[in-house]
Amino acid sequence: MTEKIKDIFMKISDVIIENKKYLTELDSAIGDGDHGINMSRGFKKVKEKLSSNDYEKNSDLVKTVAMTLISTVGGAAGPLYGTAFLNVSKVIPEAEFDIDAAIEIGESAINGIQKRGKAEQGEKTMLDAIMPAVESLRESKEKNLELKDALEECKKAAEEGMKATIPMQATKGRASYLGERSKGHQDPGATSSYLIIKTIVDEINK
Amino acid sequence: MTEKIKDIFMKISDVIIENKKYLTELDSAIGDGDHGINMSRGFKKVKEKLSSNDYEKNSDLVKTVAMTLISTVGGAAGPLYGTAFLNVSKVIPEAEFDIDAAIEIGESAINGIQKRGKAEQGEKTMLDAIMPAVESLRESKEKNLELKDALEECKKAAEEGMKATIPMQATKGRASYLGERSKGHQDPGATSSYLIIKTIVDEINK
Amino acid sequence: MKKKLVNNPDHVVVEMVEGIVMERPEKIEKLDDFNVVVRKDAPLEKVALVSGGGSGHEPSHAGYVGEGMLDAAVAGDVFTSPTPDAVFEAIKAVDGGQGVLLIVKNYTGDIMNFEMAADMAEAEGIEVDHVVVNDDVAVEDSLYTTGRRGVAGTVFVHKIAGAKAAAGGKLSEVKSAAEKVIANVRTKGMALYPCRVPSADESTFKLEEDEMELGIGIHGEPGTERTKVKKADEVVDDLLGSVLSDISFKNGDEVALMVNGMGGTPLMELYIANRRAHQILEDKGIKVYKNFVGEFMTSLEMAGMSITLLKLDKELKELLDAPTDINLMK
Amino acid sequence: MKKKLVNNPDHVVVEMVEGIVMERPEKIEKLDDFNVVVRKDAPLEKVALVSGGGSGHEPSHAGYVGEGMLDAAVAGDVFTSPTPDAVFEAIKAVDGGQGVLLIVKNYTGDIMNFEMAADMAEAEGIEVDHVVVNDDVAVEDSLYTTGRRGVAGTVFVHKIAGAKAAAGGKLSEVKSAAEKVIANVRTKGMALYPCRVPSADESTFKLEEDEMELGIGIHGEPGTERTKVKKADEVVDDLLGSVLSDISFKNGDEVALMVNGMGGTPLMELYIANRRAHQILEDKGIKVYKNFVGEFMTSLEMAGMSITLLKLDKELKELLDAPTDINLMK
Ligand SMILES: Nc1ncnc2c1ncn2[C@@H]1O[C@H](COP(=O)(O)OP(=O)(O)O)[C@@H](O)[C@H]1O
Ligand SMILES: Nc1ncnc2c1ncn2[C@@H]1O[C@H](COP(=O)(O)OP(=O)(O)O)[C@@H](O)[C@H]1O
Ligand SMILES: [Mg+2]
Ligand SMILES: [Mg+2]
Ligand SMILES: [Mg+2]
Ligand SMILES: [Mg+2]
Repeated sequence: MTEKIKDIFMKISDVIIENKKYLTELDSAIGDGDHGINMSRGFKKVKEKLSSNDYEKNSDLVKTVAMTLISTVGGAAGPLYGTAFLNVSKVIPEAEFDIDAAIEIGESAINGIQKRGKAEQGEKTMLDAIMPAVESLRESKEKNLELKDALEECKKAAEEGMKATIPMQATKGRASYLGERSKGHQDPGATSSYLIIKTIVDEINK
Repeated sequence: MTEKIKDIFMKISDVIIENKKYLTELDSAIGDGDHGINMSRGFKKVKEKLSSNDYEKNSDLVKTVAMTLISTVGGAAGPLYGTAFLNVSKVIPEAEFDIDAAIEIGESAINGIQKRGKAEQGEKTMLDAIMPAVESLRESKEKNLELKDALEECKKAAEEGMKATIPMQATKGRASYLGERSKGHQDPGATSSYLIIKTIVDEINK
Repeated sequence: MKKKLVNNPDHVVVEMVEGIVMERPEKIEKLDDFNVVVRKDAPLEKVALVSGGGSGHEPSHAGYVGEGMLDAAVAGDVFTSPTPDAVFEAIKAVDGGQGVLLIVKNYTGDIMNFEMAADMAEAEGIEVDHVVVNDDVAVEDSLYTTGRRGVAGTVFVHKIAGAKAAAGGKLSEVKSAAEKVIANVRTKGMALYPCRVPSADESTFKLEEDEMELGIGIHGEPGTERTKVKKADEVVDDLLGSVLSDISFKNGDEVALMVNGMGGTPLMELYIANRRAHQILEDKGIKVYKNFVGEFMTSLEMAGMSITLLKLDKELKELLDAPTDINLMK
Repeated sequence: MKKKLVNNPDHVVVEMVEGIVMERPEKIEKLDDFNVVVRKDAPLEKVALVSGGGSGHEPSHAGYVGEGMLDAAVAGDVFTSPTPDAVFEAIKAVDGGQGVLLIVKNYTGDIMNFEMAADMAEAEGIEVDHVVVNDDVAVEDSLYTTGRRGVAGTVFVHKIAGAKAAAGGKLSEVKSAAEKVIANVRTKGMALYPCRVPSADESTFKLEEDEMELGIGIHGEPGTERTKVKKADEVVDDLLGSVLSDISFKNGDEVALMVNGMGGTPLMELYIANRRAHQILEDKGIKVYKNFVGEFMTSLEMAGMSITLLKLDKELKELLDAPTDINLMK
């Protein structure tokens, strides 16, 4: 299964690198215009690391991703995504993957982000894409949906969450310096989070 | 006669102040863009001084002009014009004014400028307007021209001298730093000298 | 796209750090593989001070590494906080067993990265504490922001905490001194022209030829208010006015006054501003104990300035006057 | 028309000088009615040093008035040499009976105005001598120019002649030390962006968005060569190359290296240039004895830099290291 996980992270890296300019533009409007630059610097390094190493365990691979992001991204996104993946590395199953695993992964990521950033939903951050996505997984579990369908629902929820950041006023991160002026712009971190969730879902379901 | 001399210097001051921008632009092309600023600062002060004082002797009045320029113009033009007028103050007649007096005034001015600046004709400086003007006076004297006509000729010679600086390569002053690139521009100091000579002539002949 | 004297935009930080170390090779050195500048004689038997942040604020922070100020400075990418591993390396390099104080400017990224480094260091048994500088009065400190930014006032924290550490203060004492500065220092900045990050094509904001921006930060981010360009004295009235109304001053108080250029401002303009600042303070009976005019915390080539007041007491005066290697803060 | 932080363009110099004196009121003062900054403890029983020139080059020259450097600095209008009466007042204020040395940059205007002041002082029985600094290698020193300009190298003359005077040197000895510096110091400058004189509407020259100017002076005057913008390392290769080919250096020689910002250049770029300068000198076996990176002789907000080398011997090293009040030159 590590091969599959590796493929997913290689794909995530490509998507982030492709969206460097887009993410940077979003960050220019309400931040300091470096989110795409920071993220693609980090995921370039992730690609490099993953291509030149073999991993026996999923946990080792994800931990490598986390440590690489922590040591190359910088800014706010580096510690947030880094800690998220570090937490994920502790719960990712080595063998089969089911909706319970998906929920546990999502929750551990959220815990990591909240531990570092102390934000809640609604503050115009990456959490506004991630938290609805994980909530949707829990609902799908209650409804006994197929994993495939649950993941599609999860992706949709992430996208809606990302879009819901547009009217929000930021109260965390650099965008909060703008006060009211932060309204009307989509949050760059919520956007990169959506792109990551979307890629994971598409890779698993393809 | 001091009233007349005073009028002439008031008029010179006005002309220099009016041409502040023009002289500065010329100096921007081949110098440091301050000739008009410096000269009009000095002549503003000259106006102030002359309006608030009465002078019994021409020499006192011209000496005041000289000292005022020395202590307010700065740069290259301050000491040059200052010393020129200081020399002039020593030879200016108190009573009648004829072509001999005009020549002596011109020569004393040139001596002052050369004592300070050690330049010759053809180096693209104020001397290139003044020296031909004085030379023309000497020629007019030989030709026994009327003073009025001699002064008109003098003015013409100054103008031609000023224009003749355009193709010259500067070898004195700031413009010399430009080497070949100083060619094609009219010298600001030659231009202010022409304006002064022109004003003197127009005032006397009017 | 504004012209710059650089080689490759991706290498500006490492090349700059190398150039900084070459200026004072007998005093400071660069850690291999990290954009970290440390005192050559570190670790010392005293509390060590580590600061840092995004690059582009030079001389902050590497310029303050030396006797009586910082022991290490960590340089992140331009306007991007450094990563925890770099901060961790800095901590390890300067820790002399008496503990390490991290001086962090109040940005989400900086705080998180420095905190992670502190966690890593603590895991290795190093005693680490940190202070957060938030002197920018332009940003409202409320529930609805991440609080005030850390700007030029940070340099006073470096100086005073550095002096306390050099005098043999314990980690808790050095931290208290730093916090006393933080409680008493306020800054506000403005810009006439923005700056361009070397790897970006354009500057992060634009100003018309008759506009200026008040309440600016140090990351090329837009400020809080855009107005027509005013006279220098009026600009100082605004900046110093905001600073003075944020913290209570009374007749007879003594202050350190910093008139800080943002990188592209000629000294002439800073001194014209300095003159006005003195006039205002004199009117209020506030005494300028020490005055710093120049570039201390810049924003690349941004044209503009910030004004900082640090309210002093006996202890702060002594520490401000304490000897240091760093000429800028003598 | 470039924005500026000023009040009235006609008052920039006097307001600036007032602001400068307010920064160090215990050390320096302004003469009434003149833009002259003098040491507060002047006249002293030693040879006095007076320099000056047009304004716009801050910290030159008022920033160098202090123990171990200048006794007085005369500030002319922006980029315009001061008038003889102001220089004369400065001479009178600092003459302590041991004679006065004038340090003049090689511009027609400066030389004439300082010479006239010297004449006035001599007429009052004050012993005055002068030296002319001409370190700018961009200008050919030939019959067809007024000779090389005096630029950033002047600061080394201030430092070394100042140290000699402080050590009790006689006027002739102080002059010899100054002349030794002048014989051994060379500079070349460049600009990416020009500057605007406050009282002028436009900058004195224009550059396209892909052009730079080499061989620039410090008065906003155009340089000797216009080229496409190059990488920082290539620019340094050109500047330092011209300097190195103008004066003979051999393996083992020691130098003071100054990387001087023109006013609008971020420190980041100066340090990137400093790195390259060190590489070149190391390749040639020339040792950097002392390195100065920052703003020493500016041209308002011009963006660009100059590189200065001063070839040192034992005497010059000692005088360069001698104590001074002036933090910039410590
Ligand atoms: N406290 C926080 N919790 C969660 N996410 C945050 C927090 N602060 C900022 N972010 C996210 O980080 C993104 C900005 O990342 P980035 O631009 O890389 O860092 P920086 O703001 O340091 O330049 C924001 O768009 C937001 O989604
Ligand atoms: N040595 C000299 N002899 C005569 N005139 C000179 C000399 N040097 C400069 N000038 C004149 O001075 C003018 C420049 O004056 P100005 O701009 O006021 O001074 P600065 O060059 O110091 O800025 C030149 O255009 C030239 O005519
Ligand atoms: Mg950002
Ligand atoms: Mg001029
Ligand atoms: Mg950032
Ligand atoms: Mg001039």
